Amino acid sequence: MKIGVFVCHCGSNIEGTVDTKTVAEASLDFPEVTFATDTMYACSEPGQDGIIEAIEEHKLDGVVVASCTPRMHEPTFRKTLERAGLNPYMFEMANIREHVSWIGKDREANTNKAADLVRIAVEKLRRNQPLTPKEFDINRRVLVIGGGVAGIQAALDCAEAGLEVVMVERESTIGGKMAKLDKTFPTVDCSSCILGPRMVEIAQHPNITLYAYSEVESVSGYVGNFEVQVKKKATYVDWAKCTGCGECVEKCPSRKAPDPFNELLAPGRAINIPFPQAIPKKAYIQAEHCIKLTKDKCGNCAKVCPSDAINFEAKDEIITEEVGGIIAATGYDLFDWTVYEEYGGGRYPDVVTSLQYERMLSASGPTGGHVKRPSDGKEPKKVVFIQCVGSRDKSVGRPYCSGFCCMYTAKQAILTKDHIPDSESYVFYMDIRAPGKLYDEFTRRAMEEYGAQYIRGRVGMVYPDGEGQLVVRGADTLMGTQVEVKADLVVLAVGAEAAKNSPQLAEKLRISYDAYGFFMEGHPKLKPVETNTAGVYLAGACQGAKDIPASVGQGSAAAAKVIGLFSKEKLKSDPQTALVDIKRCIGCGKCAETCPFGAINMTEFRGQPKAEVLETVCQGCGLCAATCPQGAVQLKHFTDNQILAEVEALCRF
Amino acid sequence: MSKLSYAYYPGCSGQGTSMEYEMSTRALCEALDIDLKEIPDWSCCGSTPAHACDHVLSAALSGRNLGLAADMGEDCVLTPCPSCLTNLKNAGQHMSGSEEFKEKVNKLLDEPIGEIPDVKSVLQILFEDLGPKGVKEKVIKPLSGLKVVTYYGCILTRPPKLMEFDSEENPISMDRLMEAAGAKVLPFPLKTECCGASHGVARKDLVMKLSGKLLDMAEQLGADAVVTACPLCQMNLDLRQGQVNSANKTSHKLPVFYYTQLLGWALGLPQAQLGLDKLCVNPMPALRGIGKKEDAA
Amino acid sequence: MPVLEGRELRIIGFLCNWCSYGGADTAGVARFDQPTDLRIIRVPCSGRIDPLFVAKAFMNGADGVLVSGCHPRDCHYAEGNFYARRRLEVFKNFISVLGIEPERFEYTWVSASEGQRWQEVVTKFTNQVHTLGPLAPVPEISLDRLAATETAQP
Amino acid sequence: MQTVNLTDTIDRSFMEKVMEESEQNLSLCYQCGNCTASCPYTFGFDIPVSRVMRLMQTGQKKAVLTSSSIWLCASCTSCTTRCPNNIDVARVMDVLRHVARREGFVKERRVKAFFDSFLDSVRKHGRVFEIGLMVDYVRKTGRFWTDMDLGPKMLPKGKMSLTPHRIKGKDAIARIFKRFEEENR
Repeated sequence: MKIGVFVCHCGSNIEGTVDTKTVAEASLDFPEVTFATDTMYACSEPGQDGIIEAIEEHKLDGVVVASCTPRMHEPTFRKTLERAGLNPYMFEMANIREHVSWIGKDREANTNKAADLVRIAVEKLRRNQPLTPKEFDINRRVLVIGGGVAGIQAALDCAEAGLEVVMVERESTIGGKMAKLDKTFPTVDCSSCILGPRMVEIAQHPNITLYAYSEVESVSGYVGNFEVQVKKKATYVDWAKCTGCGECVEKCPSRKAPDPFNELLAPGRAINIPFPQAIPKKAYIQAEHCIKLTKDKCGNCAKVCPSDAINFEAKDEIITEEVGGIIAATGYDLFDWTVYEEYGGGRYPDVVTSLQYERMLSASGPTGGHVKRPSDGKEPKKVVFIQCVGSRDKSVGRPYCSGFCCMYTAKQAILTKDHIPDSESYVFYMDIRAPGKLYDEFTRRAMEEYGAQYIRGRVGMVYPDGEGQLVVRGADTLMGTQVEVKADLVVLAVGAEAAKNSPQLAEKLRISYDAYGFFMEGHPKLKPVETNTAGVYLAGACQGAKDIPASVGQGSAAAAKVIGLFSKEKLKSDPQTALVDIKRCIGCGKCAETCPFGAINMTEFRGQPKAEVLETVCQGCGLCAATCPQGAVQLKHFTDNQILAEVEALCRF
Repeated sequence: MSKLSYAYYPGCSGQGTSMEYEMSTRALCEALDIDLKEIPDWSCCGSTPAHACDHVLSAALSGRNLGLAADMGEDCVLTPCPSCLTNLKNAGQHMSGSEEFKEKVNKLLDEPIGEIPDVKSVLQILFEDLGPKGVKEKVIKPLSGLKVVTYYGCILTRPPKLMEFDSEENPISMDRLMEAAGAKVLPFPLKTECCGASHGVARKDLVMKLSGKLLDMAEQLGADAVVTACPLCQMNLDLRQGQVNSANKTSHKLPVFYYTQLLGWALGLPQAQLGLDKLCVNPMPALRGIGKKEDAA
Repeated sequence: MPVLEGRELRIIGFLCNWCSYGGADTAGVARFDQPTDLRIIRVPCSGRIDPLFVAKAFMNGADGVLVSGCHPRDCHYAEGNFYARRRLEVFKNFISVLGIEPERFEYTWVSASEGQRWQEVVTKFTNQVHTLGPLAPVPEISLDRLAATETAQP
Repeated sequence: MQTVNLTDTIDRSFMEKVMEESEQNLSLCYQCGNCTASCPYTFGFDIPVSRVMRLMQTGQKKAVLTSSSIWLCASCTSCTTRCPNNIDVARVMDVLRHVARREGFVKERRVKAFFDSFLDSVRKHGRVFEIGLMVDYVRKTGRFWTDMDLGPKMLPKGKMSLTPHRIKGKDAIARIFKRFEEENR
């Protein structure tokens, strides 16, 4: 074998702390290395051409590039080999940037380590075999998890491109958080007016199947061919018959049930239709609050239902859907602010969350769009907004900025003035974060045109003054002193956190999540909507707090990725799969048991039980290889021999 | 239930300005079968002046007492006074946290400290080990109709990392105990707001303002009395109530009890043991009102 | 020589591609300084790691071996790291039988986003191995004894 | 107000000393002002806590050590309790008092006088002797009228003993102070 080694300077990124020339020279001593050189930018066009020339000139049949992480440029260089007529898998990389030049300044140690990493790459390459990917068919249906604005955008874009879409929504209606908003920044246009039509499209689009009040139970399979179990939670209402007339809700005597859509501002009914524009506009029963289901009394809803849709016998059902791609758009939830005992921890009725305030402002909300204090129904004249509640606060484990609170607070201050012209708004803020288009102008308007009083400082405590008002004691760090405001209503700009059960869903999808439960993108800059699991994409706040424009943008981006994936005739599988050595296999079946993907079948060969790998199903984890007591199963390009060769290369004696 | 027994650190003020706290605490624990073994020849913890001067000195003054308690073979020290509590706990935590610090402290002591006992407030024991239930069982003169606000002061539950007891913002231990004794506890929003602490002597103006604010709020809520667990708080609110009134042009006549006195009363302990006569603002009107209001209502 | 005599020790890391290798990359991108001893061997999943590899490493004179995979329940291949954990836990007990200090072998989890954590893990482990110094030559491990560790499979 | 020349006035050794003695990292402070918002003494301070923290970040030693605030802080720890960055602000204030004491900055003489009288009383008797303490304080400050009105309230109730509580170990306490002085000489 003739191996060529190319050591990249990456400008000064590597050359700065690694002597690439020396590394190249050292490589010439490694077995079967017949050519070695350093190069300015291996990934650049001249860099790649240089590799191709060297391959032709020195008749190389294997290449090692020592540069950045293979997670970055392995595909790039494999293509380079292909263009030079070599098998793209006769290639290895030595990561001498992320793992060497960037983590220490000791040039001698770095150079020596870099050479060592080239050595193990060479030892591995010597044992590589040319590989060719297998092709397999794609199921051109896509699953969208979550019916918020991001999911809606992704679903509609896919459906418009002619793809079949399955949407799964946890609540009984789609629309997500945006549907709860009264207005949106920075245009102050009506949220349900712009979202409503999109929701209707979802309901009416021939390519879209919607499962509301449902959750993803399990996911199996792989890119192009996933099998998804969807749990349709029992609503106790036959939605095929339900016309959404609302008779049942009117007559329901159980009036202390929670009303999650209205953020628990006011009690709701056991049978409920979240709001007039709900999609689907169907009733559902909250079992634990239904008198019939708990005490087997009542049953009014069934009596009054004109279409006799009520079914107290209903059970959850599991539906199986087959799709080729998945878009997770599960959004966010609000941080549980009640840990802030200094703000009353929930004891003071006139301290509300920003989302509760949206429901107060909304015409479809429990107060019909009239702002009233929960305590006495009076119209507040002095409203205090407190920002960064559960954001940028290490002491409650939420060090990150939620990003959109500054903006919606400015919006709410503006709306407050619109609703109550003789009102005054005070906004306690730390920094105003308004980097979007027309965003800063918007916050300025809140101050300049609407006279919102912005106070730079956190609030230390909120307490009732005993005369019906709340004392808000904060700091004005610009004045350099403590300040107090007597408020009729206090609105907390509660930060965003990952939606409940995000980690559990991530585990079903086999994608990663960060310390806070937000899903991990494939690359922070270059793969914002991809994940490390082929065929699974992200949209919206499930990846990190986002406002509406950003979420919609990601919805379209994720859709584009799916459309791109499905535009291929067939998909190519990674050929670095497991392979069974029939002669060694004793047919014990351990590999088949441990394989997480069911990629190993037990078959017979001349009457002997033998294991057999389904190449397109195998994901190449190598679990079977480590399990096989005979060493009969080997993972191509990660064989025992290859890994042991790397070990030996590192410590020889 | 087996008899609870602890090493006991009364604190200097218990010998003087807060002797009624000391008396009632002992009487109450006696009645509740809690054995308080006074640390022999205990000395002052140094209070705020010590830690405001130097942390090692402060830890040494507290440390001596921790050492004495350890010599008694006790693994937990109780004290009624939050200021003593803070100093003893701080000393203990820092010495167990850092050998280097412990070294420095031992340099100042006659005998170096070995084992470092745990430190808790009497309130914590009553609330956690005995519990409101345990108290309720023993109540024979319920405080029915008595409307109180509970005032914890700054440092009984703060900072949480040090105190590890109750809530730092909205403590409820005294509330529950008072309710167990039959009193009505009003929602007092300033439970942990500072009363002016040790500035009564040097900067009375500060105390007048801060303690005044507390009394105003208590009055406004319609409280018959304030319940405290801290000698300094009690002194500022009770002994200095006259000064507050004249400084703020108010006319408060709010009795300020130690929670131990009211619990003792509910348990039917003799007044003499509770030192009610030591209070400056006459508590008798409030106490006589017990039971009556209800009938009226 | 593979390492700088006197300054470095032979420390081999087996890292899964999806979490820990990515975490090491993240640490690099963030320029988190680390000791230079560690040499990383990339495997698709910690589940691919046969205790034999670690044993061999010690037999060939590695002074320390660090295995790092995805956090429990966050495996790119669903359950690979779960099997790895089972195997390597058993193996950890096994190496002391060979007279190798258990501190020379560490099994940990680092996700792709945890660059900081990776820096801490590497630094701590490297120092740990340095306090033990170079490993005295280990006798050949008979594979049947090693096979005992295989029983770790559920 | 004159311009503060940061390049000349920033005192890094002072910053480091305070960080070391308080075991707090001052750069964690992002100036949200929650300490000032929570501090019950702000009304009496000449420099609010959050600005003391800011002055620390810019190493303005003199401004900090000559402030009344560091003496008026009563260690109520509301700042520590509510700091979003988990800084033990009260401990920083404590350490600032230590440094000020060591380097002879005392803006609030009466407060220090009271502290000293208290410690002297402990040193002498092993436990605080309240009347003795008051007499000593009056002597130190010449403020003979301090709390005169309280005497009549307390004496009849026998709340203030006229003689100190002597304890066996009072010499041990004196030794603690003595060693402390030697250590810090």
